[in-house]
Amino acid sequence: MMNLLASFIPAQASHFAADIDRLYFFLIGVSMFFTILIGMLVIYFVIRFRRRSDDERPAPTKDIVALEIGWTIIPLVLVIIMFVWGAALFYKQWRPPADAMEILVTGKKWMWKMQHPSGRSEINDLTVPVGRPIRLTMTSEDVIHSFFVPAFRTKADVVPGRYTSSWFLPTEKGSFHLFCAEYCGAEHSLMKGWVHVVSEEEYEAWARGDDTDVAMLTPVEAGQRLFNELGCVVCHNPASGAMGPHLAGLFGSEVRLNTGRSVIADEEYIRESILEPMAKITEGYQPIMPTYKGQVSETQVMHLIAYIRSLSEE
Amino acid sequence: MNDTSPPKRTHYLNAQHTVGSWLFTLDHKRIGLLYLATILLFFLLGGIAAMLFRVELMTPDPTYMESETYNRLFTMHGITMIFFFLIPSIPAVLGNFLLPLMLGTKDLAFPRLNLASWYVFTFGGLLGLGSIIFGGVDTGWTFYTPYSSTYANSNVILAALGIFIAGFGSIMTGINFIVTIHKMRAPGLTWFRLPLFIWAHYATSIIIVLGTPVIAITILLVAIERLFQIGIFDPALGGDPVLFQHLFWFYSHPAVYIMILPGMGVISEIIACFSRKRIFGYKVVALSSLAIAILGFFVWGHHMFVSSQSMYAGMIFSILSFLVAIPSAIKVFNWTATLYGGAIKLDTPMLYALGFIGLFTVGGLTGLFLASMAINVHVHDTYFVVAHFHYVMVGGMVMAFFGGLHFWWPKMTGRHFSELFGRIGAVTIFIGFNLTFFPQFIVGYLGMPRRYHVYPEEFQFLQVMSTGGSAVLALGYLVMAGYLLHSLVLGKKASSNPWRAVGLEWTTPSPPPTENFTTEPYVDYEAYDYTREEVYRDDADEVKGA
Amino acid sequence: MSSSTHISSLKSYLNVFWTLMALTLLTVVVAFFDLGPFNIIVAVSIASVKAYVVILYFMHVKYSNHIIWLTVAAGFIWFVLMLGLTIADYATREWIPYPEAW
Amino acid sequence: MAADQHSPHLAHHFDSMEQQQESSSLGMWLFLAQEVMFFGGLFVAYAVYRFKYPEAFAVASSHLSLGWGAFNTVVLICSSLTMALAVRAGQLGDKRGIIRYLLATIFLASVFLGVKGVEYTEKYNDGLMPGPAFEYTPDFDRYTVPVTAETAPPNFVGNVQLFFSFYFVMTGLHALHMVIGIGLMIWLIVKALRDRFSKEYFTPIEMTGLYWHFVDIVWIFLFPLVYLVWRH
Ligand code: HEA
Ligand code: HEA
Ligand code: HEC
Ligand code: CUA
Ligand SMILES: [Cu+2]
Repeated sequence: MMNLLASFIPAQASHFAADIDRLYFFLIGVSMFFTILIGMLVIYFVIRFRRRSDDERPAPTKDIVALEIGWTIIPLVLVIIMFVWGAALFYKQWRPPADAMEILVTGKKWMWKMQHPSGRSEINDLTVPVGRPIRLTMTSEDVIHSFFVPAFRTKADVVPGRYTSSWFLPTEKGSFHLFCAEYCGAEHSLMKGWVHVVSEEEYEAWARGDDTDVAMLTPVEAGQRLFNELGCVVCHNPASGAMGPHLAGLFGSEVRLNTGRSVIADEEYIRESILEPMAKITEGYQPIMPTYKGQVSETQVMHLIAYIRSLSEE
Repeated sequence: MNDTSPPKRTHYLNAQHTVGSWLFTLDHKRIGLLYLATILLFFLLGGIAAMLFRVELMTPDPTYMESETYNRLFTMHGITMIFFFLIPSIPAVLGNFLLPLMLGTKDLAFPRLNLASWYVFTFGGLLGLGSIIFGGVDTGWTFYTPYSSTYANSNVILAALGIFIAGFGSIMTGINFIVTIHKMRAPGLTWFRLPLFIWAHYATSIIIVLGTPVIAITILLVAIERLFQIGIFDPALGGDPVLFQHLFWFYSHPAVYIMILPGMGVISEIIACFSRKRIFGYKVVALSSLAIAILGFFVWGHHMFVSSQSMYAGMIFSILSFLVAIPSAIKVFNWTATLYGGAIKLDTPMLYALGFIGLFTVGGLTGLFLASMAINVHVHDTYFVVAHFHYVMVGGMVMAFFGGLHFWWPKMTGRHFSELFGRIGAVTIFIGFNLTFFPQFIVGYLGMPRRYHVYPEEFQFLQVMSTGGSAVLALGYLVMAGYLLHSLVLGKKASSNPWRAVGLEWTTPSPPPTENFTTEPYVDYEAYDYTREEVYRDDADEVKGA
Repeated sequence: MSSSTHISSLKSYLNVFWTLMALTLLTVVVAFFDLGPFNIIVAVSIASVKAYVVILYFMHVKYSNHIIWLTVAAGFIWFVLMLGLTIADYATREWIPYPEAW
Repeated sequence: MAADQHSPHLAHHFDSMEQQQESSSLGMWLFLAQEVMFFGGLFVAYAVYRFKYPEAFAVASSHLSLGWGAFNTVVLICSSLTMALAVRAGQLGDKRGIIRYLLATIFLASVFLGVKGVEYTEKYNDGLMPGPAFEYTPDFDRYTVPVTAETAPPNFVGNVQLFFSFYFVMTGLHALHMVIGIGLMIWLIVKALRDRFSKEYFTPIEMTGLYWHFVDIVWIFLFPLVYLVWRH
C-alpha cells in the first residue's frame, strides 16, 4: 500500500509534509465523492430517462427549494473546513521558530547560491542537518525565481529588491530535488539542484570544511569541480542552448569583442572574465554572465583558469 | 411559416456574395462567422504549438529543440489560446450570432461598433502573430516582471500591444451585449424569461467591461517600461514586481470566468433541449452567473500565495476563492437534477454537454486544492496547476464551445453534420483529453514544475502518457474538422427547428434571413417551456422548400 | 425619464461652475496646512465631491434612470475594491515581518 | 412614436428614437466605467508606491509647478462648463450656440495642452525625464519634507524617479484623452455646420460631452494627487 502511494506523492521529508498530504487526501476524498456522485447520477439518469419516442413529452420540472438549500449549505460547510485547515497549516509554514538556523539564499539566472552561518557557501546544493529547523532568507539578483523542494512541500518566490523567507524542519536523511518554480528565462528548467539532508555530525564537519579534499586534487581537477559547483557549466556547455561561449580552445586564441576589438585570451583575460564579466563582452553574446567577485578566492580563480586552459590542451 | 417558397430562399448567407459584403457587413450573424474563422485559426496555431512541445516533452533531455524555442512555444500557446481563442470563443462567435436572435431583435444595439470590434480584435491578433513571426515571445502568457520588462530578449512590446488592442475589441463586444440585453428585448421577454445563455453573457459582459481595461493599462505599462526604459515595476528603483502580479491577476482571474460563464450558458441550453425540460432552479442558475461575475473579481490573490504577498491578504483571497466555488457547485447540481425525469437523447451536442459536466467538476474541484493555501504552496507552478486549468478551460469551455457550435450549426449554416461522426469525434476528444491531462495532476503533485523543458527522469512515464493522449485529442479535433467542413457542402438541409428546442432563435428559418425574423416576435411563455405544442410541430416540408 | 429630455438652466450650470472653482481653491489652501495623514484624505474627499458634482449636474446623472446610476456606481465601487484589496497586501506585509536585511 | 419611426436618424434595428437614445447613453456610460478602471489601474499602482515611499514622492512632487497645475485645473473646469453649455445648446437646437461653445472648449483644451507642453519641457531640461537620462541630486537642506540625508530610504533617488514615471504616464495618458476629445469636437463642429443636429437629434454632442466631463474628472483627481503632495 505504502509503495503504491509513494508513486503518487513525493517523499515526505519535512515535518509538515505529512500534514499537507493529509489535507490533500481529505480533498481527494471530497472530490472523489462529488465526482463519482455526479458521474453516477448522470449515467443513471441518461439510461433511466432515455428518450423512448421522438414525440415524448416529459413532465415539467418542479423546483425543490429544500434541495437548492441543501446543496448550497453542504458545499459551504465543506469549503469552510478546507479554508480553515489550509490556512492554519499555511500559518505554520509562514512563521519560522526563533531558534531556526538561518541560511542565506541568492537566486540568479540560473543558479542558486547558499551561504551557511559558518561562512561556507554552496552553489545549487544545499546541505542541511536533519532534525534542525532551517530558515532560508532569500533574494534575487535579477528576476523572480522560486525555491521549491517537493519533498519538504515548501516553496517561496525569491524576489529582487526584497527579502523573502521560507522554513522547514528536515526529518529524513537523503538527497532531494530542488527546483526553480518561477519561470525565469531560457534555462529556467536547469536552475535546479539538490538538498542533502545529513546527520548533525556530518553537517558540522561539512560546515567547518573538513570534508574538503580539494587539497588532494590537482589544480585542473579542483577547477573542474568548481566549474560544476559554481554553475559555470550551465551556460558554458556545448550541449544546451549555450548562453555563453564554449570554452574549449579558448585559451591562447584571439577573441573578438563586441566593440570590434580583439584580445588574446590569456590568464589575465580569463581572470577578468570571471571577476568583471561586463568589462569585455565577447562578440555575439549577451552581457548576462554574473560576476563572481567575492565568491571565489584567488586560489579558486587560479584553479578555474587551470581547468579552462586544460580544455585547450586536449 | 410552412410556406413552400421558391427553391432559393434568401437568407443572411446568400443575400450578398461579394467579399466586401462580408468585410463591411453590419449583420451580427456574419460578424459572428468572421470571428469564427479568425479564432479557429488561432486555435489551430495554439494547438500546433502544443503538439510541438508535447513531443519534445517525451524525453527528459532536450531532443529536437532548444530551451529558448521551447519557451517561445509555450508562451505562444498560452497567449493565442487565451487571448485570441478562448476569451472571444463563445461570446464573439455564438454570442454575436445568437444574442439578437434569442432576444427577438434585428441586431445588436451598435452594429458598427460590432464590426469595429472584429477589426480591432483581428488587428490585435495580427500584432500577436507578428510578434511570433519576428522571433517570438518568451515570457509565458503571464508576462511577469521584471523578466518581461527588463530581461526578456524577445518581442514583448509587440505581443503586449497585440493583447492591449484585442482587449478593446472585447470591451466593445461587452458594451454592445449589455446595452442590447437591457434595451432591446422583444415584447414580453422579461428578465426571468431570458434563456440562461443570455444571463451568462450578461454576467460575462460585466466582467469584460470592468476587468479588461485593467489588463490593458497593465500590459501597456510593461510596454512603456520597456520602450522608454523608465522604471515602473523595476526593483532597481524601488519598484515592486509583485505589484504587476496584482494588476495582472485583477483582470486575469475574472478572465477565467469570462472563459467559463458563456460555456455554462451553452450547457444550460443544450441540457434543457436534449432532456426536454426547463433547467432545474432556473432563477438560481441565472443569478449564480451574476454571483460568479461579481465575487470572481475579488479572489485574484490566490495566484500569489507564495509570491511574498502578505499572509493576511492571502487569507482573504483564499476564503473568497472558496466562496466563489459555491455558485459553480450550484450550477452543476442543478444541471444534474434537470436530467431527472427528462426525455434524454444523446446527440452530439449532448455528449459535449455531459462531458463538460464531468470535466468541469474535476477541474473545479482541483481548483479547491489550489485555493487551499497549504496545498497551494506545494503545487503552485507545477503541472498540477496546468492540469487544473486545462480541465476547466479545455474540458470545460472548449467542450462547451464545440458543443454549442454543433448545437447551433444547423441554424448557422442551414446544414446538418454527420451525427455518427459527430459522436465518434466527441468520444475521441473526451478520451484523449483525459489521457492528456489526468497524468499531469499526478506528475504535478510529485513535484514537476511547469514551463520545464528539461526534467528529471522519474517523471518521464507520465509525460509520455500525456503526449500519447494529446495525439488522440488532436485526432478527435481532426475528425471534427473533417465532418464539419464536409457538411458545409454535402450536409443535409436543416429545418428551422431540427432539435425541437424552445427559444426564439428556433422560430426563424435556418439559416435566418438578414433581418432575423419575418414577423415581430412576441413572447408569452417561460424560458424552456417544453410543454408547448409549437415546439413539436413537424417542419419537414419547410426543408424541401428551403 | 431620459437624460436628454431635461434641460438645465444656465444659472444652475454657473452655480455648479462656481462651486467647482471654490472647491479647487479650497484644496490648494488646505494643502498648505499640516493635517498629518489627513492631508491626503481631505484632498481626495474634496476631489470626490467635485467629481460627484460634475457627474450629477454636468453629466445629467441626476436626471437619468437607475441603470445609469448603477453603471456609475459600479465603476467607482470596483475601483475602490481593487485599490482596497491591493493596499491590504502592502499594509499588512509587515505584520509578520520578513527577516531584516542581512 | 409614430413620428419617431420616420426620423432619418433612427437606425433600422431600433423601434423608437427614445430607445436609440437610451441605448447610446447606456453604452457611453459603460464605456466610461471602463475608463474608470483603465485609469484605476494606474491610480492603484501610484497609490501603492506613494504608500511605500511617502517622502520621496513628496520631494518629487515639490518639483512640479503648483501654479501651472492650479491654472490648468481652472482651465479644465471652464472647458467643462463650456462643454455643458454646448450640450445645452444642442438640446435647444441652437446651432450657432453649439459651434460657439465647442470652439471655446477646443480653445481651452489647447491652452491646457500648451501648458502641459511647457511643463514637460521644463522637466525635461531639469533632467527629470525618467529613464536612462534621469539625473537628480537630492538637496536635503532645501526640502520642506522631513527627510534628511541620514533618514532618506536607501533608494531615495530611484523612488523619486518612480514618481516621475507615474507623473508622465498619468498626465500623458490624460493628455492623449484630451487630444482625442478635441478630435471629436472638430467632428461635431463639421456635423453642426452641415445641419446634422436638431432638437430631436443631438446624441453625438451629448456623448462627447460625457466623455469630456470624464476627462475633467480624471484631472480633478490627478491635480491633488501629483501636485499637492505635502505642500506645507
Ligand atoms: C476557465 C477557467 C478557469 C476556471 C473556471 C477556474 C476555476 C477555479 N480556479 Fe482556476 N485557474 C485557471 C483557470 C480557471 N480556474 C487558470 C488558467 C489558472 C492558471 C493561470 C496560470 O498561472 O497560468 C488557474 C489557477 C488557479 C489557482 C492558482 C494556482 C497557482 O498558480 O498556484 C487557483 C488557486 O486558488 C485556482 C482556483 C480556482 C477555483 C477555486 C475555481 C472555482 O471557480 C471552481 C469552482 C467549481 C467547482 C468547485 C466544481 C463544481 C462543484 C461541485 C461538483 C460540487 C462540489 C463542490 C464543493 C464541495 C465546493 N485556479
Ligand atoms: C484555451 C486554452 C488552452 C487550450 C485549448 C490548450 C490546449 C492544449 N494544451 Fe495548453 N496551456 C494553456 C491554455 C490552453 N491549452 C495555457 C494558458 C498554458 C500556460 C502557458 C504558460 O505557461 O505561459 C498552457 C500550457 C500547456 C502546457 C504546459 C507547458 C509547460 O508548462 O511547459 C502543456 C503541456 O502539456 C499544454 C498542453 C496542451 C495540449 C496538449 C492541448 C491540446 O488540447 C491542444 C489540442 C489542439 C490541437 C492539436 C489543434 C487541433 C485543431 C485541428 C486539428 C483543426 C481544427 C480546425 C478547424 C475546425 C478549422 N498546455
Ligand atoms: C549566466 C550564464 C553564465 C555563467 C553562469 C557563467 N558564464 Fe562565463 N560567460 C557567459 C557569457 C554570455 C559570456 C560571453 C559574454 C562575455 O564576454 O561576457 C561569458 C564569457 C566567459 C569567458 C570569456 C570567454 C570568451 O570566449 O571570451 C570566460 C573565460 C568565462 N565566461 C568563464 C566563466 C566561468 C569560469 C564561470 C563560472 C565561475 C562562468 N563563466 C559562468 C555566461 C556565463
Ligand atoms: Cu529561476 Cu526559474
Ligand atoms: Cu484564479
